[in-house]
Amino acid sequence: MLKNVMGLINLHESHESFREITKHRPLAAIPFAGRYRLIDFVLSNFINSGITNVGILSAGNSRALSDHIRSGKEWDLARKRDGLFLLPSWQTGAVQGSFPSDLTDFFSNLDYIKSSRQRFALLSGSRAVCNINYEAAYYYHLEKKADITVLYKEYTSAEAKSLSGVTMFKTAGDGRVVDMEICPVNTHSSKLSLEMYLMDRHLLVDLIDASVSRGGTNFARDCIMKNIENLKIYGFPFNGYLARIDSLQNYFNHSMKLLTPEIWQEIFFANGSIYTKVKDEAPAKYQRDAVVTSSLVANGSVIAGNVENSILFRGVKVHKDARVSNSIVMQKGEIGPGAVIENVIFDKDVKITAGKKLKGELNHPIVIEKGTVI
Amino acid sequence: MLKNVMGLINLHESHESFREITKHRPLAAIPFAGRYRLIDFVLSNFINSGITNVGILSAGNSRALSDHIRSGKEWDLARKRDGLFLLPSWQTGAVQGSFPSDLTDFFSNLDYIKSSRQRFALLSGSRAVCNINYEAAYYYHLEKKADITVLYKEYTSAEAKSLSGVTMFKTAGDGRVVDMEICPVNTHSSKLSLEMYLMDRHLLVDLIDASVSRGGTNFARDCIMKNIENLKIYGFPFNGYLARIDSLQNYFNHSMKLLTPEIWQEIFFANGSIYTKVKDEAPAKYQRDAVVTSSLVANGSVIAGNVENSILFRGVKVHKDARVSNSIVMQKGEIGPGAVIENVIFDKDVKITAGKKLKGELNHPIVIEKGTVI
Amino acid sequence: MRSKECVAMILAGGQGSRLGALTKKLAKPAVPFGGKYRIIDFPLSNCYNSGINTVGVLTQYQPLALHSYIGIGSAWDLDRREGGVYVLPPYVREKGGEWYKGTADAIFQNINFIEMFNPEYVLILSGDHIYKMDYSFMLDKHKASQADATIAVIEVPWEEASRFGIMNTSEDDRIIEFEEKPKKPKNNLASMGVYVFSWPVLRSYLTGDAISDISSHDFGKDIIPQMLAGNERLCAYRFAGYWKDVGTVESFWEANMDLLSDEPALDLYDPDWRIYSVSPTQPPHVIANTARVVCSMVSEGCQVFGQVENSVLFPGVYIGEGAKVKDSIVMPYASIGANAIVNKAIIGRKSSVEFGAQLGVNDQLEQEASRWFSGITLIGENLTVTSETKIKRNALLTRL
Amino acid sequence: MRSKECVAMILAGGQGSRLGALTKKLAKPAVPFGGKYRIIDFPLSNCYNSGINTVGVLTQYQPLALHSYIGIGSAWDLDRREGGVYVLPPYVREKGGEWYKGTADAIFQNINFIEMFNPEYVLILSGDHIYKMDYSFMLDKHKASQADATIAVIEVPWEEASRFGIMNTSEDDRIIEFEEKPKKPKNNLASMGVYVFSWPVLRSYLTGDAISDISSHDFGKDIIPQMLAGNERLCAYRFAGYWKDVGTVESFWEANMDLLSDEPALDLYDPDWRIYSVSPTQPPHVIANTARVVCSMVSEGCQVFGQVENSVLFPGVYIGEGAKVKDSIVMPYASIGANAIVNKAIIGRKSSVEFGAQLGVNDQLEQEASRWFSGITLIGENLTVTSETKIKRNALLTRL
Repeated sequence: MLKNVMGLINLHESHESFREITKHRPLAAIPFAGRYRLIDFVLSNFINSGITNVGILSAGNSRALSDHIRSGKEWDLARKRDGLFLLPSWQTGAVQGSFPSDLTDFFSNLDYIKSSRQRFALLSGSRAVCNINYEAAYYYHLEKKADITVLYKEYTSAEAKSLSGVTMFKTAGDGRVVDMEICPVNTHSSKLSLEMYLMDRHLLVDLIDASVSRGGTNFARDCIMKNIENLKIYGFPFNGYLARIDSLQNYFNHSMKLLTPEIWQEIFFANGSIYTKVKDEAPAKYQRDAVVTSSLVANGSVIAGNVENSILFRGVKVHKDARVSNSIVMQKGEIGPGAVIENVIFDKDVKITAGKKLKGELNHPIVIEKGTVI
Repeated sequence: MLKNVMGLINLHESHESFREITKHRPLAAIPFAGRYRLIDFVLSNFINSGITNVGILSAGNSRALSDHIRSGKEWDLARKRDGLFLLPSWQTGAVQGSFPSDLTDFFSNLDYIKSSRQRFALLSGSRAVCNINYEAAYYYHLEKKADITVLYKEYTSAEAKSLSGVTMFKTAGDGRVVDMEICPVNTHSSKLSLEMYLMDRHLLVDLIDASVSRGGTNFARDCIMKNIENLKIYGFPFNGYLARIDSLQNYFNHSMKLLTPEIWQEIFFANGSIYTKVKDEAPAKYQRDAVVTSSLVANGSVIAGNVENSILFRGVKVHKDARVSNSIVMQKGEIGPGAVIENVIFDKDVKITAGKKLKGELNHPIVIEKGTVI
Repeated sequence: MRSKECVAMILAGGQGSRLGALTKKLAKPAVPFGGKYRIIDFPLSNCYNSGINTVGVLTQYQPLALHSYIGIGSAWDLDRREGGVYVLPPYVREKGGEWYKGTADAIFQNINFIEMFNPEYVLILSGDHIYKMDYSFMLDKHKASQADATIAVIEVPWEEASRFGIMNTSEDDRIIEFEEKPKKPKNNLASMGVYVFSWPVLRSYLTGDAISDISSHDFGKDIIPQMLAGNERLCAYRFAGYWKDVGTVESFWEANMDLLSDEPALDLYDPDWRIYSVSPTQPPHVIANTARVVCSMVSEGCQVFGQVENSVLFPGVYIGEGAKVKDSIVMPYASIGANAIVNKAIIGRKSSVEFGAQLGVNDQLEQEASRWFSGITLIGENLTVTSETKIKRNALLTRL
Repeated sequence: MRSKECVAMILAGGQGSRLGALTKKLAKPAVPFGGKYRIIDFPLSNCYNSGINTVGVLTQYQPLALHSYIGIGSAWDLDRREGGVYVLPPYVREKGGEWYKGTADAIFQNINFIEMFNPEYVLILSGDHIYKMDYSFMLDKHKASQADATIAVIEVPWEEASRFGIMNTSEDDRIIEFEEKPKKPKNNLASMGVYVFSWPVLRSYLTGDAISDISSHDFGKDIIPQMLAGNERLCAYRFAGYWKDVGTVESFWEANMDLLSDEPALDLYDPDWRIYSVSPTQPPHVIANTARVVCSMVSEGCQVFGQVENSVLFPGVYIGEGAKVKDSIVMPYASIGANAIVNKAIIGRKSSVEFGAQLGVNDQLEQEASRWFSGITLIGENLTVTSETKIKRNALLTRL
């Protein structure tokens, strides 16, 4: 249990390629996997690893996020000492581009980092969704006497070519990071950074202070990449399943992958449970005429129609003779009698009335904005 | 118990005349009375009146405020349903002027107000410090079939002349508000608005919506004052002790008034206890050479020197032969051996070392900024 | 401690021995129900939804499971700084302690607890009934009719009336007579075991009853008749809606099946009256492409590869490919292997029915098992029905 | 329930009859101490500060006050979804229940509770000692020395050693002999009543001890000697610092007075090792211009108009103008009227010493009062010492 590590979740993550889904919320608050939001995964990984002091650099204000987090009770982080801190941000508007100006917010919350009691700090974003225990990385960090340990996922060079908007790096034989690229168009490396960094808390404070005073604005570039030669930065491999949610298409594809039993098993159970805000919904109800195959269904749903290859979030209603295929229906969505949707993403509270039809393409699903009635 | 009322705390309150005290924090987070922050009074009045759903319109981001509130546990407002909501704000920088642009934040949080379950909404700021139960005003509101009930404190016209930066109004014989002035230089009225408004929640939503769509920016002016003729607005008198904290001088004077036993008794006990964040400090310790008179002393303080007519917050240390007169020493302040302060306000974590002296004037106390070492 | 207008006391000590293997290690109120709940979730959620936030839960049989389930009451939003939920096992004095002698004795033994809150009214509830009820309306009626006690009643079919405690009332719903299981009922208004008392009145009757040697210290049998005899004002509060005492394996099974019709009498999906429960922290369930699920409730964390019809699956249940589960209740983390057949059965927590096994079929009995007479096959906790075993209807499999 | 490495069990059932009127309505661990605390705050805060967040509190005497004080454990940050603090009164089985026969029996009766968390180690604590200790260091030593049991010991003055349980150790701190109150002590290492056990070992000794007819079922008298006889590995963990058993009125009074020196041995102002307590929700206290306070601790909500010297004032205490309070402990919400004199006294909660009354003066005794032999005058809860009454030293005033 990493009692000596504090967690910092950096939500300055670009969300340009998410269309309507991020209109009302930051990336971290995107609903995922039927009942979660992206941030639940990193939060759960932190607490399952024994981290009990977690600060969230929130990159702007969002009621979606603060409502979701509330007191931190769901993650057992409503504490007197330590616990969960939603740190204020001076960011306004959406995070864009490859080099978000996150250092300003790091700097304005330096007090919090300074006054924390743990020796180490573990940083992470919210978009690298996986089920990981950080203990192995921690012991690797100690053993290597590293200044910074950064986690990565190894790809074949063919796979790596298809990635975009990511940070890649190369390591020497001993694991030391020797080259790093942020958002390359053509990458020369095969190690995808999970954007999770472990380091001494004092080093973090020094790096932020030094970078800001030299005009730095972006943490990854100015605190990490620029110090590849000065600091001992090591890479630690993560071998589990990674769902990196960096575009709408990716979001859709990774959602559908959850229907594979092995992936479902790994992402939800491999190293501990994933916690989220409890909604107290009754179990899902399958009515007399329900026909459901290859789907993920959350509590509170009531199904009388047909559902295949789809994800139904909490409280979704599928009426009689309705048909839902290859679609994601978020919380409280409703598919009216006889309505048909295919390759569609319904944001929260979307309703399609009786007999209506919507069809997108698998490589370009239609997104319907929150609260729409069709 | 006002179970059918939601509370809204509007922190768009001008704090131009507070000098260094509001540099790091909004008005609502100013430490007051030895262990509280201003917002504790309105929060406690709300819960003591039975209100369990409270939204805070936070007027910008402040770690001082969000740290203080945390989960709302201290006020028993860490709930699954209802509870305490720190609503996000799009305000940047300090609130200034007589007509703050609070309507933008009201409007962007309209969803929260709309989806609340209570029939009525009670609005308040944080700067009218008092100990009040709202039940009488509530029954008055029902009895009068009022659209809006606004609370006031009656002053003599001589007293009223000396007020500044306040909202005043006149009522007809039946209590109906007939004239209203916001920040008049010379007031013609004698009723000081406590800036506490009770109304139907749906009316509040309509007022906000209607005002914003007509270019309104300020709640008091555009939603209340402009509707004096259209709506039945009634005034309800508050007869208790009111400490309206609207300038540094006022803050200092009202702090000193707490040393009067009757006022101490009223402000802390009249209609219920005042809750705040618990710091788990030991009782105050008076050492062998302590000489303390006419002072308010919080837990965690250790006194070996002389203290008179002063307020010591939690964890203050007064060393031997030190002398503290007519001063306010906030949390963790330290007065070194032989040091002397008179007519001084120490913000948090201020330390004056051995033998140093600081003296202000009673009508212009010296303010020492947070964290200073002298 | 601030005083509270009304304190609720839930009688949750029942052993529920007619629930057989289901209550071997659990008090009746802790028995799982309806795909994710436990029976006590219903009165606890009713309390919270009715605005009553000070609740004593009186335990005695297997108190630890109930204590650890209720914890600090977070699930029902009853983790309060003042009030909240208190688990109250029988109190042991220096001279010893014993189980409550009856429902009235249970409250009598906890007079000190109740007095801590200085309430005007006390609401007495059973921990083993399934229903949704707004107690605040009942409390309002109690106040309006200036009653000393108000008893919730429900109309039962005349032919069943003799199984209940029947209230005979005057036209204004004042109770004039109470008959426990009358042979010839004059009325069909049955007591639901839900009482509002004005506390000072109840207190004095409890104190009087406690010293009686002949009393059985029961609300229905003793306190109510004594109050009638004492000319106190007792009123009936009529409740209309679903209400079920799940005291036997059959009624427990029926109450679960009642949830499965397309329009059940007990609506668990009403956002204004949620039934709260401890969340199991499980992901949404997966339905494979080989699965078929109809007329069923399926909870989080389940993996369904086979066929499920008219059944209730609790969290984390696994149904293998080709398996057929019908008219059954499958408790948390149980697994049904590939091609297994399960008919009208209750499968206990973490039990495993291995591939090809058949339960509730009218075929030969291959495994030693005691018998049950409801047509229901009941498998206890943590048991394994080995592959290809066949078990007839009415069997009961449990660990001794 | 996730498994926990170490579960702490606090023995809090003691009646503490030598504390006289202080424990008339309170178990000893619930007695107020040090101006805002209760005795049990010390072991609870030590647990929290040592990173142990699963704590069972074993109550029996007057359990309700303790239960309601501890509540859901918020004050010690022990209101957790998993683990947290559990109040455990003696368990009543169907055949009845009784008070714990001894400290070991108390743990034995709660084996099921402990097993719920599947711990490797169990930490056994007393609920009535005043000290600050990081149990995690003791646990580390227990693991490092591969002990079956580790017992915290403190050096006591040789002349007092015969009042304690004394550990005779080898050079590497291994315990070779345990003597309960030896007449001729061979050592001055006294057991503090703080034990770490490897749970499987303790479990087997508890089970063995439970069926013994001759055992008194006590850790010191039975379990430790049995383990020594069984050749288990028992180690001593040396503790240096303030530690006090507040078992009598004198030692209770002394322990309070110990806090009043300018540099007390027990530092309550250390921000890294706070003693947590339930906050009374009181404002800062006011010292009037007629007051004089030295060598004292004053808590929130007090109003001081008179003179206070070498005394401890709990929350909400009122000291009238001209009153003189010296060498005394004034419990919450007590009031001392104008010109009253209070010397070396303990004034109970909400009691009132009216104007001009004199306590602890060696003058004539005007009011009926039983006697006490410590030089301390003890006034119980909710009593009034009427105006101008004089009460001698050594008096005890309490309600029967």
